[in-house]
Amino acid sequence: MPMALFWFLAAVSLISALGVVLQRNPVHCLLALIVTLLTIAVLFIGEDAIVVGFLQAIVYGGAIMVLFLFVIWLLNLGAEVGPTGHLALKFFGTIAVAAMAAELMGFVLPPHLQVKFAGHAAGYGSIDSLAQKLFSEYLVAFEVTSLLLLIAVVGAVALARRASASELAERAAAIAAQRAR
Amino acid sequence: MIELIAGAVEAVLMILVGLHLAIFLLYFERKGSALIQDRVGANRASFTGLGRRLGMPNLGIINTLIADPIKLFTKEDFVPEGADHFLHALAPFIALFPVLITFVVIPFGDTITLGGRTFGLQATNLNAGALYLLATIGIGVYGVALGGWASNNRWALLGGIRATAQMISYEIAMGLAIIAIIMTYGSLDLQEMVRMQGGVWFGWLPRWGIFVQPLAFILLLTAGIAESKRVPFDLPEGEAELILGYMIEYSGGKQAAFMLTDLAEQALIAMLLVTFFFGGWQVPWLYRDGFHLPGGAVIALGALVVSIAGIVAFLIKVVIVCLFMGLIRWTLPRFRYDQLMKLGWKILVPLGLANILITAFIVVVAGGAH
Amino acid sequence: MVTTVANLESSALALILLFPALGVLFNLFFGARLGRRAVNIVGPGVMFLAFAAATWAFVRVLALPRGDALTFTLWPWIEAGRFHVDFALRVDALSGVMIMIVTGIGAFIHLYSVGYMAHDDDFARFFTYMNLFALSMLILVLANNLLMMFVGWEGVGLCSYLLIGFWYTNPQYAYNGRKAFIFNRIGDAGFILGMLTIVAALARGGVWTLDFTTIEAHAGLITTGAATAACLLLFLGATGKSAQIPLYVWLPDAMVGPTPVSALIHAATMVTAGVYMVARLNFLFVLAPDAMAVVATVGALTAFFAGTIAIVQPDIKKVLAYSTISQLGYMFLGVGSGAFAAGIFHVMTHAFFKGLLFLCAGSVIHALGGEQDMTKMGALRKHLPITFWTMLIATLAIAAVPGFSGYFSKDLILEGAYESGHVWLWALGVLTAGITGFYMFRLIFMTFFGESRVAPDRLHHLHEPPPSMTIPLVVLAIASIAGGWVGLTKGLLWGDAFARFLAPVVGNFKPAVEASALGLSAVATTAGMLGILLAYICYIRMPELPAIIARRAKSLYELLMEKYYIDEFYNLIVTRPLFFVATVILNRGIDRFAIDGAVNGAGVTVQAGAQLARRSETGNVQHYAFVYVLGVIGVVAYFLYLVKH
Amino acid sequence: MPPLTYLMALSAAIFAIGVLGFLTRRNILVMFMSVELMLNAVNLAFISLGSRLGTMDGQVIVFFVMTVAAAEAAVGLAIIISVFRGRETVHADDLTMLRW
Repeated sequence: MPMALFWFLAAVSLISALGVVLQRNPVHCLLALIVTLLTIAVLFIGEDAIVVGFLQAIVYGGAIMVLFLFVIWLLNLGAEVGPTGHLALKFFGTIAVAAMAAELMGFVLPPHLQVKFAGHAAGYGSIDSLAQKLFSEYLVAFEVTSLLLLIAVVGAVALARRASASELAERAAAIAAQRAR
Repeated sequence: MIELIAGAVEAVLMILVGLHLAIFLLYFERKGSALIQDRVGANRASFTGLGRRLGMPNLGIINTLIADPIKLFTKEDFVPEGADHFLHALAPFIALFPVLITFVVIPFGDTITLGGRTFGLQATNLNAGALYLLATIGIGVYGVALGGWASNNRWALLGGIRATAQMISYEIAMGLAIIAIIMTYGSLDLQEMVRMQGGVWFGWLPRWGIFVQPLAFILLLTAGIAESKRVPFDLPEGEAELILGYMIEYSGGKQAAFMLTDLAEQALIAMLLVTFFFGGWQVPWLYRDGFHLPGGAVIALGALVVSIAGIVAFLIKVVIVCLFMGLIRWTLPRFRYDQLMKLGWKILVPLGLANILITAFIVVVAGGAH
Repeated sequence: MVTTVANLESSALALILLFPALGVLFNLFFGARLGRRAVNIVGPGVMFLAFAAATWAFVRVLALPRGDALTFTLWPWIEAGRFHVDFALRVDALSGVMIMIVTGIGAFIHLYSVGYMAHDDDFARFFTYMNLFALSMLILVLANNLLMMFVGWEGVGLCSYLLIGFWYTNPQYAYNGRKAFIFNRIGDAGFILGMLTIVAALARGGVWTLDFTTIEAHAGLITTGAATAACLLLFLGATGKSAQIPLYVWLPDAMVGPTPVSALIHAATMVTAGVYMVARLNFLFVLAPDAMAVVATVGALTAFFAGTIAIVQPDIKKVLAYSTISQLGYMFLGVGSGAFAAGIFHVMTHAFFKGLLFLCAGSVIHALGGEQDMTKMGALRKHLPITFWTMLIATLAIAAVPGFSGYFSKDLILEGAYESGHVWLWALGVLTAGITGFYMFRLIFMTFFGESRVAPDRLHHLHEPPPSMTIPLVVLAIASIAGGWVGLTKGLLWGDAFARFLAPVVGNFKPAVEASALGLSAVATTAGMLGILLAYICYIRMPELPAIIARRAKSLYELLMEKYYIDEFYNLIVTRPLFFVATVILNRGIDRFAIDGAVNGAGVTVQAGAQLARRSETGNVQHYAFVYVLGVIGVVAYFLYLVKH
Repeated sequence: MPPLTYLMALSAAIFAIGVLGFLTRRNILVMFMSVELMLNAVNLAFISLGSRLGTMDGQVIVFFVMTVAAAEAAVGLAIIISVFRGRETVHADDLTMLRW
């Protein structure tokens, strides 16, 4: 990957990442997040992680973010108005994050991370090599993950299932009691 | 450097082909539907009466291909009150862009030798082309979704939701079909897939993908039509219920972009079908040195002729598939939404999984197509 | 030495246990649901089936070569290292006699209960307990090892608690149930220690068992000291279960249970367990002459003291209760003197006549609508003829009038006592025989003769009980007469057939002194007759005489009336100090002050701390995340430090 | 190819931005998005390191992270929906029932 492209992608990903955090409207945040994800996908491909890069675009961009979009619609979320959250938390949180970022930079910036790199072997990052790993060394993890997905789907349906009329009445009563307190 | 330029030229060419196909489809939508429905169709506009003088007064080419675009692009760009201006403007292009950039991976010919240089007739030879397809098609959802949301209109949002749900549902079926195809060819590279479809079985039957993956063809055709939101899967637009759905608040060029997206997507699907199942640019019995007919006769041809014959064959095939899809469009009535979802999740997805299972079994036992 | 017959047919022994067990389950789970009719059939029915099975087993034992036994191992029970115990059944001459008593008399008492409990709503629970009681006693009797016997031993203790406190809504009754249970527990502790002593004594010789036959085979390994200790400990258990001095006080209080329960406890089950256990372990007891002497002495003293208390009691059931204690004393006198067969013989005859006496008393009480005070009875002879005649037979039997069953067995016991050399104990036994005659006829005279002192409102209510109650009376009356004839004095007609039958199992003792059986018998019979005559004088001829004597010997009278103040004595030396320790030292001192203080103090401290700490728990996930990030900063800083150095 | 350091620095920066979003945004949906941001930053680090070490393990792990993220999104969003149904809010500082 040419350095120019890297700088461009880095800039786009950072700006869009900040966009996730700083924008008020959740849909805009989501859009910024999608942009970040896609630039990161391109960075993956630039690192010869071709399959994973495309998978990132397909799975994250094509599926997970759509889910987010649906939920935003479902909850009919608008932009946040006025100063939101605890200002003190924001203040100290920002300081803490800055400190953490500085520390992380202290980790990655010094020259000890300079690895001698002479290019990849043929087939690196291809679907074949990924499959070789997945279905040999990581087979158990792979199968367990498939099970996890199944469980997650069942769990999501169970959680988001529309409640019956009686259940709804029950919940309404509970909310009323809570409010009354 | 020259490869890069050639690639760029090819990419532009391919996108133009796609767009032109889309416009052709638009025309077919007017005139072809009239033919099928025994109507006259667009026939009014005429350029200095030329057509009439030539004895073809009713083709309506000028209406569709010149007058309509001019009208569309000169219309007021209306943005409803309370809409999200930025996203409202962005959405059509988010929809169109992924479709257009997908054209660049479609191989439209083998190689061509010009002035001693050999160029591959594929704008970008991505060796993970199939994944690229899925990725771009997946991204295309957001145009529709955000367009519907940004319009600040209930019908538009409803249309957007419908479109999004429909598209991600059928993306699954589409992905499953493409996985089966990938397994058959053992490659993610589209050009390689097409090359594998050269040659014959039994001395006469072209080695086209449709003969090994008929189920995947049906799946991809269905899912592809649904993906492009054309009839009978045009519920997101559903004029009668949703008055054009997510496009309701769009006018002028933005609306044209949306329409173009659907049409271009249809062209794209046609190209994919041709690439996967009808041998792409392969002409039956034509090899690099000419025709080897089943009877044993050989017709020698020059390399350039063979290359051009490939390109032409590709275009002809694509047009035929497009026409076939048009036939479907004007033959089948629209689905109900629950039927749509049932078809997607309860029929196509299980069929796709079964297809993968069977394909895997055959590939393991008998080896792939290569 | 007893040999063993184990074959497939012996598996039918399990039926003896199976029937009551099924009855328990049926009554427990379906009794209340299916109603009184079903329970009335199943409750006694299973007992009659068990009786049939027991009869079959007994006949088989009779047919076996002398000394053989039927055995059946149900399953291996405990395997712990070299220690091994089977859940196994064994029927030989001794246990054969016992199962006949338990199932036979038990069955008739169950039948009697159908009538007696006809007006109680809790019939299902009652029959559940009754079946369980019989089942426990059968386990005790059929056991082929001490541990399994202990299961039954505990089982009868539990059931006595359940049944004495059957009418638990009355706090006094529930209290008496607990009292029985606790006194039994004291005895049980002795039993456990006795068992362990035997195991320890045998283990030293390399034998790990509690099997009766194996213990007997290796009895030589047990030293006299160990045998004495084990016997005394086991006898402590027996005093609890069989109501001997010093643990007898629960038995009179047990009278608050339904009368069939009293009959079951006194006649067929429970109290005879101690005697049975001593007889079963006779090979062990003969190794410890000192322990035998203790058993005999305790038995004779108990017989005498209980008899004296019975003289003055006004409550009909209390009199019978003390008479039971007294008769049990005879049995222990018998087994303690080495006349094991005589003891068991008395167990059998006593079961007949005491069961009958209780059932008769029950029918009197039933007829009087719950009245138990003899001073409010009298002249019932005409109203309750069947009850009167059967009770008279039983009384003649218990008073050892020649020809009735009690005469034969008591005679053999006294003969055994004399032959063992305990002349003083023999004399005490003879004296008690006289007392027995006196108080038993006092009971008869006060209840059935003389002036009617029945409360007028109860007179019209007087009636002979239903057949389900009278049939057992008649059957037991016949048994009370005939039951004794199986064991005559040596040399007369068929002689002591009963003792010869039991001899292979219990004939381990050689008499020390030869005596003239007829002479001894004449002395004892004379004493009994004198007692009866005295009762006749006091309660028929001169009814005012008892009151005069009571006035004259006021302190003696009160001493007897208050049962020698034994309950008060125990209260003073055991209960009070225990209560003091419990309430003052343990409760107030340790529990409330030290433990509660520490616990509450800890709680208060934690609570106060938590009140402060909970401020940090805002429930806002971002606050937690913030703290988390601080932690991350710390950890990263540490790693950064590691990298740099 | 860009030096590893740059890639790692980019990864760290995106991660920090994600943490910032999680700490300061009120909307749990946006907080969730911030979590995804962090996950992606870590993914980038995995890919970069794996690439420079010439091993596929980094990519495999990213594959698993994506799968888990999909599962997490499904369940997490379902939770958010049911929370919204019950409480009619998606603001983190209103959802404090689990305190004390």
